[in-house]
Amino acid sequence: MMEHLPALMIAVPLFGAFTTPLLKKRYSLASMWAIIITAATLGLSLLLVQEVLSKGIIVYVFGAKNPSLVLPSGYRVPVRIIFEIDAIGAFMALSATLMSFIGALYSYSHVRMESGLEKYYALLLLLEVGILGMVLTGDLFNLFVFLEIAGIAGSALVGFRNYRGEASEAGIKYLIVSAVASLMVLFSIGLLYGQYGNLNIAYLSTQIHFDTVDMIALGLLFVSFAMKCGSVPMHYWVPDAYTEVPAGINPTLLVATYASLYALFRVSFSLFGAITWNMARVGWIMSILGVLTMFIGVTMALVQKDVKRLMSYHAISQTGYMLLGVGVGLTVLNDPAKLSAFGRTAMAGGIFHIINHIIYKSLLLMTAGALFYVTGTRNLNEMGGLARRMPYTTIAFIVGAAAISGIPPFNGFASKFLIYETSYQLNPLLAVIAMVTSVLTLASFVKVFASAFLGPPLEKYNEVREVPKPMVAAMIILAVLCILFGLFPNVVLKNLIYPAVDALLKLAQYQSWGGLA
Amino acid sequence: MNFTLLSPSGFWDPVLWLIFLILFGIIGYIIYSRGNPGYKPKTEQVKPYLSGNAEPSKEKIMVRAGDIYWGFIEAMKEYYEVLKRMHTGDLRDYILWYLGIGAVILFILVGGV
Amino acid sequence: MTTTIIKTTTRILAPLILVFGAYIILHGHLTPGGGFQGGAVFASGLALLIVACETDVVKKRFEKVPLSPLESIGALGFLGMALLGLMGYTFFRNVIANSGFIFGGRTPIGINPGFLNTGGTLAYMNIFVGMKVLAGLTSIVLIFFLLLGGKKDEW
Amino acid sequence: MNGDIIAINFPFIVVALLLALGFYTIGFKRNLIKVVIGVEILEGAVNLFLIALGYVKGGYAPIYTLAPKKAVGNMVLPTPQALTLTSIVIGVAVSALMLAFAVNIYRHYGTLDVTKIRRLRG
Repeated sequence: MMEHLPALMIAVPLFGAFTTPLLKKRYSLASMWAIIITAATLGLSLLLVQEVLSKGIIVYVFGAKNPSLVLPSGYRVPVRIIFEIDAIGAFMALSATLMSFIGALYSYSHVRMESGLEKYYALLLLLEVGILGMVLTGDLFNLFVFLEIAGIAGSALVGFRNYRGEASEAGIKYLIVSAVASLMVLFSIGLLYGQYGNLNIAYLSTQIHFDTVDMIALGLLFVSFAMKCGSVPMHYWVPDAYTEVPAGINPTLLVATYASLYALFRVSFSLFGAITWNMARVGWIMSILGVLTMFIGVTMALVQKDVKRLMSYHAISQTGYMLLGVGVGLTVLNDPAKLSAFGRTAMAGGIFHIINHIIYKSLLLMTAGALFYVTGTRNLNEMGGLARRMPYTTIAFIVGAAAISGIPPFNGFASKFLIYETSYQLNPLLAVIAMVTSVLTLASFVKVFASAFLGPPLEKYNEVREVPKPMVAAMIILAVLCILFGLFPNVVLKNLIYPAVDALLKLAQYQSWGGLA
Repeated sequence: MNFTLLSPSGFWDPVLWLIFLILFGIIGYIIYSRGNPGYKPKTEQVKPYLSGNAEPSKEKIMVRAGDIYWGFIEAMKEYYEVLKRMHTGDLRDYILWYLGIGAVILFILVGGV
Repeated sequence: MTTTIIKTTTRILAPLILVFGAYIILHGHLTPGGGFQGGAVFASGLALLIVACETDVVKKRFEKVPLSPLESIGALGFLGMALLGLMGYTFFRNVIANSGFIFGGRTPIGINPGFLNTGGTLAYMNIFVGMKVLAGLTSIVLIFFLLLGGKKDEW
Repeated sequence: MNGDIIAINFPFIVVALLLALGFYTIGFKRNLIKVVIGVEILEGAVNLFLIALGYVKGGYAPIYTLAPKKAVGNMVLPTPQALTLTSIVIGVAVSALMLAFAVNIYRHYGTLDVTKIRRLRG
């Protein structure tokens, strides 16, 4: 059964997504079912990570006689749907399944009072399928299909509270942005298909060479995925979508954003790896976008009054760190001395920041959701003195805020530490901006903490109690993960992050599957 | 198991950090325990003293979120004016920014600046 | 919108469209088309029927039709056919082809008009996808119709 | 000769025009429904592009039944067509969802003017 793991990763959540609508009118049953399915997928992804780390790249061919038969007789090029999973794909899959599980657990109480919950959970699972497909596939067209699935499911969830006009507004904004971006992705896939007559990423990467059409394809893919991962100045959809989506979906939607980031890395390192090897420009574009993203994101966050909107701008700003870290690695890709001196560490910082950020930002958005759950508002001006009423939420918030500001021993510290040091070696200005961003991040979370949790207890919140247990449980799990990842970053780096970085860096390894090379 | 994270010019060791945490916790407790133990909750002592005036309601005297960092925002006013003009919330601008940035990136990649 | 012209046209056209949709679904493995296209054609026939009727009639008729479960069943069936491949082969492997089961006939070699009894899992998948698509598109049309059709036409 | 080049590239010229038209519609029209139509035009452009890529002069459609003898070894790989079909299917879902959002926005805002649908900003 182990060789069918990649297929099961898709099949199990799909099965869950299609069975949940049958549980109409039995909301708690549907929630339980979603929790069970996401937990099962989490288990599968743990197995997958273990398999990939111990045995190397897994290739799974759909519809073939056996899973690793890539080339049917008579063909010279791979034509089937092929999943190709290396360490970074497995790493992203692990984050996706973990966050879907947390989201389902949190949603159990958070959206209890809403109607149409069976569709909510079906869409949550579909979103998970979209992310998993994106990160596991080895085929460009599949990437597009799963990108669209994630986009549609995500925007339907953004507009889930259809009694609010703002939710529909955010939904259509997200949907049109993602539809345009994915259509441009499809267009550049068409360009590549016209050039080389194939869609397999590994095969294309052996063929690709420097000419204008390829560069146009690279540019379109780059800018589309940059928009989908919310890099400034194409970030406008992020705060809208993150603010209006129910807090239980936030973790999964975050991972969906970073699946696009993964696709961006995959395009620059694997698909166009042979070219970017000699082209530091791509790396510089990525680093500059990263710096812009982190600075503009955090300064916009500082003036927000809506607590979830503030945190969404922080999500943008933190995406900048990942772009910066990996961009630094990409810039020095053709310089082995610099690469081993700081490039690889920079990439490790960037990729480590993905999972760290997913964990603590989900935690923070969930505490914001908890505030919304008890007070019915997201406006910070109307909150105050909630710390005594909601002790667990307060603790979770403190952990998350400390982690996002990079205070040891929480997990944000470890990855930011790596990014500062390495970007300093490329260009000191980058590191300075990154540190200023971190200071401003702390400042804006002090603002949230002071206005929502501290201060005199207000009379209108006298009846407020701690949020229900499933929500607390979800938040506590993430808080514990924050502390664990922060205390022992070395363990995570060695077992999860550096294999992922090496998977991106070792292009030849990615290309050599199934006896083609 | 080695928990020390080595970076190009520094390191992070949770064990060392925990030792220091405990050490400073003890020092902090010693300082705290030498403080004045005259604090008695639930007496007149803890009520705010406003020269005999009545205490205004909590909602009125609360520091609101919009007031925090007023000075910073005032100082950066011109910068925020630009940002505010960028964030129109208009759906069409989202796509136009995408097109603009796409054009710039394509120019850099193809034109070879 | 429920004029005599539309009602009469619908009476003649709707059965033809529905049959044509079913034909495209069933012959998906032989001729151009397949589950999605056939389902869309079938749903357009149903959409014609919906448009030609009064809102109350449509509401009453579609109250008992399990569109959403049908959609789920279609998707689950598709997934199940794909999972059949896990019996010794891989996901999506066509295990029914050439096995003698229904739709599992052997395809004759050479130029031939095509036989319905071939295709293996493809034919089943077409049927399930067709079921899902017709249920999904019909419910989309129905929801838009009930949402907007309650009001009088503005032109 | 010059005419031939135009004839061969005609579908791609149309694709470029449609792309420009689609982006113009999304970027400069005020009505939300027109923006949705712009997305659909873009989709049509991309689908046309894929179909035009799949055309091979003198090739045969890869349908075995009733294929003539000379089609043997001369059939085209149907990948672009498969891509287009998939993209159409996705497009249906996207357009249905966009229109549903548009309906809901109209109910809550009372307008479809994009410049007025911006409660979320800043």
